[in-house]
Amino acid sequence: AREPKGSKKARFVIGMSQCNLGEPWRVQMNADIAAAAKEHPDIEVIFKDAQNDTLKQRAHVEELVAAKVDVLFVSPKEAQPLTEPIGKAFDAGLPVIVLDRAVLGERYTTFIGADNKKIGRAAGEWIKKVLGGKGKVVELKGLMTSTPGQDRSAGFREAIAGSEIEIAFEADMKWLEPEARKEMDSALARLPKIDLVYAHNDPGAHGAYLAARAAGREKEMKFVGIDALPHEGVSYVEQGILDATFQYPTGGREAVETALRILKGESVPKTITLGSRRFTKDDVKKGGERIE
Amino acid sequence: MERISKRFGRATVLDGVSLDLHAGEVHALLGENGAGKSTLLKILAGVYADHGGSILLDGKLVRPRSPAHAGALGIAVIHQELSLLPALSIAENLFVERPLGWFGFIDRRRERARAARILAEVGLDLDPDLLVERLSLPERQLVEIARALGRGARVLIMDEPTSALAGPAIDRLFELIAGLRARGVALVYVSHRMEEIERIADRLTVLRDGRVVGSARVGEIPLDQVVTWMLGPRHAPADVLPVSPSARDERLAVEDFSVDSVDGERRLVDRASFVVSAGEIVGLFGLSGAGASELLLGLSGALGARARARAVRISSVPVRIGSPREARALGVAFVPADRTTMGLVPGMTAEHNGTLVVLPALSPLGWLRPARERRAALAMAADVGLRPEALAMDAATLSGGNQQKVVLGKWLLEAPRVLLCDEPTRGVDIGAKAEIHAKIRALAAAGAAVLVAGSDAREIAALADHVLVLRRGRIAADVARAEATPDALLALAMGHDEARA
Amino acid sequence: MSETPQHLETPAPRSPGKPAAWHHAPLARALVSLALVLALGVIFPAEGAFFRLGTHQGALRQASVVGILACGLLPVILAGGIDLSVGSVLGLSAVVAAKLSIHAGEPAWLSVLLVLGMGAACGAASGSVVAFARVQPFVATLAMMVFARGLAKTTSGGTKVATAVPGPDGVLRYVQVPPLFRALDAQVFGGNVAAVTLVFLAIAAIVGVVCARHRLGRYLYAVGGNEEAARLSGVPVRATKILAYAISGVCAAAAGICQAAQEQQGDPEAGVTYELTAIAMVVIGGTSLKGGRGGMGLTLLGVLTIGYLDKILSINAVPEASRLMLTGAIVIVAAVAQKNA
Amino acid sequence: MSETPQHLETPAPRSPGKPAAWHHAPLARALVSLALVLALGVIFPAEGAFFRLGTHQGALRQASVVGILACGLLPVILAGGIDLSVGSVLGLSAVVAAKLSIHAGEPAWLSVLLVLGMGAACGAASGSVVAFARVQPFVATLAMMVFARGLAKTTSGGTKVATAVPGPDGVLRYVQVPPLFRALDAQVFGGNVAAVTLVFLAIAAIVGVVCARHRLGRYLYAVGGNEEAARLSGVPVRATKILAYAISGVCAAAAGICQAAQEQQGDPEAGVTYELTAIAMVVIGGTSLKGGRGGMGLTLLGVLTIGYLDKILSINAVPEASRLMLTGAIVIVAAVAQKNA
Ligand SMILES: Nc1ncnc2c1ncn2[C@@H]1O[C@H](COP(=O)(O)OP(=O)(O)OP(=O)(O)O)[C@@H](O)[C@H]1O
Ligand SMILES: Nc1ncnc2c1ncn2[C@@H]1O[C@H](COP(=O)(O)OP(=O)(O)OP(=O)(O)O)[C@@H](O)[C@H]1O
Ligand SMILES: [Mg+2]
Ligand SMILES: [Mg+2]
Repeated sequence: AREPKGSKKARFVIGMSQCNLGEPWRVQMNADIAAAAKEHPDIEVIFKDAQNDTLKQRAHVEELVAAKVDVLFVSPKEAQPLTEPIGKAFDAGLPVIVLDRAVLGERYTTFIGADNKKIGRAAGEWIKKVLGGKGKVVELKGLMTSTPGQDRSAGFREAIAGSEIEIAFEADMKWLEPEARKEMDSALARLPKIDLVYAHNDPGAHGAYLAARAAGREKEMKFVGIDALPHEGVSYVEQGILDATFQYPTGGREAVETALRILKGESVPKTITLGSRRFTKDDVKKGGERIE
Repeated sequence: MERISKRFGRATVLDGVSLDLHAGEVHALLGENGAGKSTLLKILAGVYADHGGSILLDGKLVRPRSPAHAGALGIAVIHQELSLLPALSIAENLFVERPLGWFGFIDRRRERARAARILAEVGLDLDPDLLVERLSLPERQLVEIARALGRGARVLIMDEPTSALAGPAIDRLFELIAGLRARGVALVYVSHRMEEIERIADRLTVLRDGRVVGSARVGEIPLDQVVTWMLGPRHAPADVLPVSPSARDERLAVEDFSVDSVDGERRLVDRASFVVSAGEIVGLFGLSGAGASELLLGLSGALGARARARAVRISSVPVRIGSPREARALGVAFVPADRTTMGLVPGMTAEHNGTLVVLPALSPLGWLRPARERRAALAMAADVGLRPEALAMDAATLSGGNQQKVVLGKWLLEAPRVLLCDEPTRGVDIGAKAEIHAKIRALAAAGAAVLVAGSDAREIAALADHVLVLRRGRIAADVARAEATPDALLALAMGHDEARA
Repeated sequence: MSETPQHLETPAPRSPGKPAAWHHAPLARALVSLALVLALGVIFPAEGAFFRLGTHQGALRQASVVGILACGLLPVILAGGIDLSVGSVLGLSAVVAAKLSIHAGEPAWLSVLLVLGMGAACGAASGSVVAFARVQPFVATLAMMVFARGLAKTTSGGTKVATAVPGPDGVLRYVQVPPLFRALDAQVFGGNVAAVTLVFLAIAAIVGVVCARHRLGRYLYAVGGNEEAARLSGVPVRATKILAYAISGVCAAAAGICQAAQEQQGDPEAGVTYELTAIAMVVIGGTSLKGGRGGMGLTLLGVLTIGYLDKILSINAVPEASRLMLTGAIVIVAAVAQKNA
Repeated sequence: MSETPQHLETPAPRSPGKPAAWHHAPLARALVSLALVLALGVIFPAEGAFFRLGTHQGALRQASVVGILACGLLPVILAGGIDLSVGSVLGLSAVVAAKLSIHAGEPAWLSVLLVLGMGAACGAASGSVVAFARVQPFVATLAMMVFARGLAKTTSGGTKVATAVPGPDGVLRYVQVPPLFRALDAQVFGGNVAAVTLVFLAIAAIVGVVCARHRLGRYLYAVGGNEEAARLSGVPVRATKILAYAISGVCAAAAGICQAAQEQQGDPEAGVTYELTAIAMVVIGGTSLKGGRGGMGLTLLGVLTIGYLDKILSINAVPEASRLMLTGAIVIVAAVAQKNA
């Protein structure tokens, strides 16, 4: 590989291209990677943040390849535009671990990610159960031009299809808490009775909760979010703000472990699908419950 | 032009004005400030398309809907508030709307050559590549004139073209006008300098409050009558002679004062030394480029470090004036010549413009006192002969002369210790001019030291106790009041070397 | 000073119309925009939601934070400048306010004072670069925008500063929402008005009075109208500019505290792109980005216009794509109608 | 905005003989900023990465798309306006270009022509609102910005327009990347220059020549310098403005095609916030947002300054928060250095 850098005795360098750090979930992914790498003194990680810009991320991938990293991690903003540069790196013999969002084709070493649709479906199933199969639901959606938003919506709708659950109000809150609070305000103005709020991320659910509380109606309904970051969703459940949150794992730790296996010469599966957990008031202390 | 009328909002500015222009004739348009002269001419020039009445050109009904359209009809204008573009060069300004070249691509070489020729015609010896913002006000006025002349118009409108020009430049302009007249161009000429009217106009029309009050051939009517037409029942107060200063203690003393050009290569003012006593009015006279304006600008602190002196003393106390603010704190007032770029804040009312200088005194704790402010503004209006109604108007919509009154008036409210004025009555009508002169004299009599610069040798001669004549940045002569006739001043200013302007 | 000169007694034959105080007409014009938007609400009341009091409370509350930014921007814009950093300073202030009052447990008055001081410092810094180094306001405040965002992320460690405080062992400890945040997030006057709306109105009143009735306000108009003429008239141009930006910074800090109070956390990403909305609020009423013209009345109408437009589209649950297109179209129609009213 | 009238302050040669082409001095000043940033690259070469050819190719390629936007903005800014819609028009154009060439399989020339025409129409629309209805450019183009983004989302159906084409039965069908996109995404001249960089340079050359050597360019400077004086001089002010915005629209459309080609898809979210960067590129060189002063040379230096700053921070893998703070600080230092050079 490459010369160790400075005083650090890092033998291996991992290059990590993150597509943006505006979202806490991605900050967490980087933090997970950093934490896992810290346990291995011979690993150093270089992080790059593409600020939500596909072309920038493409350049970052090329920069990391040019810097001769030993393993490349990419959490792509877009599948298609990054397929080619990732494929090129892979063809040149560099192990590439793709995180969270897949690229097209087969030219990468391993994909590690969770399934948004599955998680959305799990949320829908749970909601169906707690509402007894009927009720009025508000859906606060993530940016609907993004795949996670589309999948979390589609999975949810698949699960509640056929029940008497009605989506009485839906709006795109673009993953942002203030937007969620604003849209929830409108939902509250329109709907005299709301049974549950399903938000595509925890900040969205939290914003909805604050809106309902300001209207004095937070006891009337349940709040469900997705992501379950320790500082956000899980702590909201612990505080009794949210009723449930569904983990969308970052895969940061798994990525580092997989990288180590690759560096040791072991073979790794092409796809590692991460399991998810559900956290509710009852089980949050015990670390939630695994969902299938 | 027949029965032209024009309203701004609810105010009727022109009311059924008719005017005939004949080929080969100079038609003078007269009237006090705000009478509507510029507005009438702007209608002819296509600036305001929304007017009543009709315009006939060679017997055909026309309606200039834009300046470009008016230009195409053969109407060219020298605007009162100059319409040059400061960030463009002289050459670029001369051909701004119709650059020379092929298919819209500009041939700079050709433009430069043509520009040089046009400039020579008006007697301007300047590099056509100079940016207009680098020019002094008189130079800009000449460029504006050159531009209008270069358009080969059939109707040429001149709205106070000489308000900042001195003797030789005016002579040159009048020669050009005579040539145009001989070629059959119809000319409209606006000026507040009556002697100019006598010299070049064939006919005159007087406007008052937006109506024609009289029209006559020049020479067939005494000028007194014209002045009465202009001012109505109010008379021009006689220009009283200055009172001799009682105390002659030194108020402003300047030793070896110099101003560098921006590039530092030349001295625009070269080691000027002089003393102005309390109560004294000292004139500064020089041709364009002689440095009078720069001298005043420099003393006012506006030029910062470009102006330096061995010593400047006010009331015998050595001072350093680094900025206009410091100048104000020392009681030094400066009235710039160029009201649009340096004098007025457009968008603010005339009242607020007028009280800007004295605002700290009017708002002791920072909070404005509208009643006090109103009183101060009324006092200012009275000082300079501005109608009180005008105080509520946006300063940008005042007539040129009224704007000048505001620019001057705002400095007179605080009874400055040193008053520096550059062209204090540029474009002001003869009635108000006399009032302003009286006010300046009163300030001097109250103990101020006054320095007045200007292009009008008559005005300087009439106002000043003695006159410093500048030539190429140096004080060339100090002329006592008795000898300071306009002709003598001009002769001294031109010196032996051929004048630049 | 002197006696009334004779010519004043001349009867003024000019039509006696009232002097055209220019700011009256624009106010009426700006009302056209607001009326247009409200009419939309009446036409599409979203099953009566538009006629419920809560909707209007909500519209006001939501517009309040950005409205505070707009109030701060007004002096800067009047003086011919622009401040792109307000959104970031909001974010930074939210983080610092949360750190101080949630984590450090400082008393409310101290937190507020420190955060406002920091906002003033940010503004004064941009202002000084503009006034002394003569850097274009766009560039200077863009730099501050990026810098303050980075500082917000550094200060917060990249995550939200919330009531879940990580201990040294990594275990979360839950603390109370501080009284400052609770007070600002409350509804007052019998639950009829949000506290942040009151803060907004108070700030609007103060800034409005300063602009219209204080010497500084006059200087803002003078500097924005013609900087050189103002300088030659002895106006302290630099101080005026620096103060304008400092006011903007203080307002952004106040907005940051309100934002943190409403979210009950300090989000380093708070306020992203708010600057555009705030500038739009200021200028849509007719205040000119060229400086020297406009005022608080116009700004308030702008805040209401944009706030209500947002609310009406939201209660009607218009999908995102159509919402954007409608917003663009309505803004244009309102602006054109206002010009030709 | 901070510019004091040059008449009193800025050094510039007056002595006849020496041409007073004012833009020479500013060009030298703008070079100071770029030199400063490049010096940073030399000091922090990221283990030699800065001295590798690829880094510079990359810097140029990355700056190209936003650079094209900057080229289009120049005429608008010279004429005293601003165009906030360029990022959205880029996104809309990317979507339409992808629809046309991937889904509809139109030939390259037709797709390009249609998209450029659409861009021109968007620009001319904003321009007309500015010129005829006299709406402030900020408001008019903000409306267009929101509208075009909504239209992009509507056109694309909310998803990316990619080579995976959903059939009527919902099953994805994979099609080839169209030749247009492949050509624009290629490296030319022996792999040394990206095709998009060439497009950028070509557009810069054309717009630069128009601004400096064509009648329209002179009109732009005249209108931006003093609109009223320009009108009095017979300059066709409205047509000039509309053309300026149309040029901006065409450039945004061209940038959209390049973006789509590089992403091999049309993303309706493409170009969000690009307008800020593009405006910054134009003004950081010294072109004034007040209009009337500046030029293509300055703009190119601005593009390079910001492009390289980005690249240098990126190859050094500076973490997010510090990167933002550094960017802010360096921009200020560069701007101040440039003013005092
Ligand atoms: N845009 C405007 N809006 C409102 N009033 C205006 C506008 N332009 C001019 N006026 C008013 O019209 C009247 C006539 O002005 P005009 O400029 O024609 O006067 P003038 O005769 O040229 O005076 P001067 O000798 O001072 O140049 C003035 O009262 C002036 O204030
Ligand atoms: N900013 C400037 N940079 C360089 N030269 C200048 C500048 N301003 C004026 N000048 C030139 O300096 C010389 C002196 O100008 P100044 O304005 O003092 O002349 P003046 O004696 O007042 O004459 P007038 O005002 O009657 O033209 C002129 O040649 C003028 O063009
Ligand atoms: Mg006039
Ligand atoms: Mg002079």
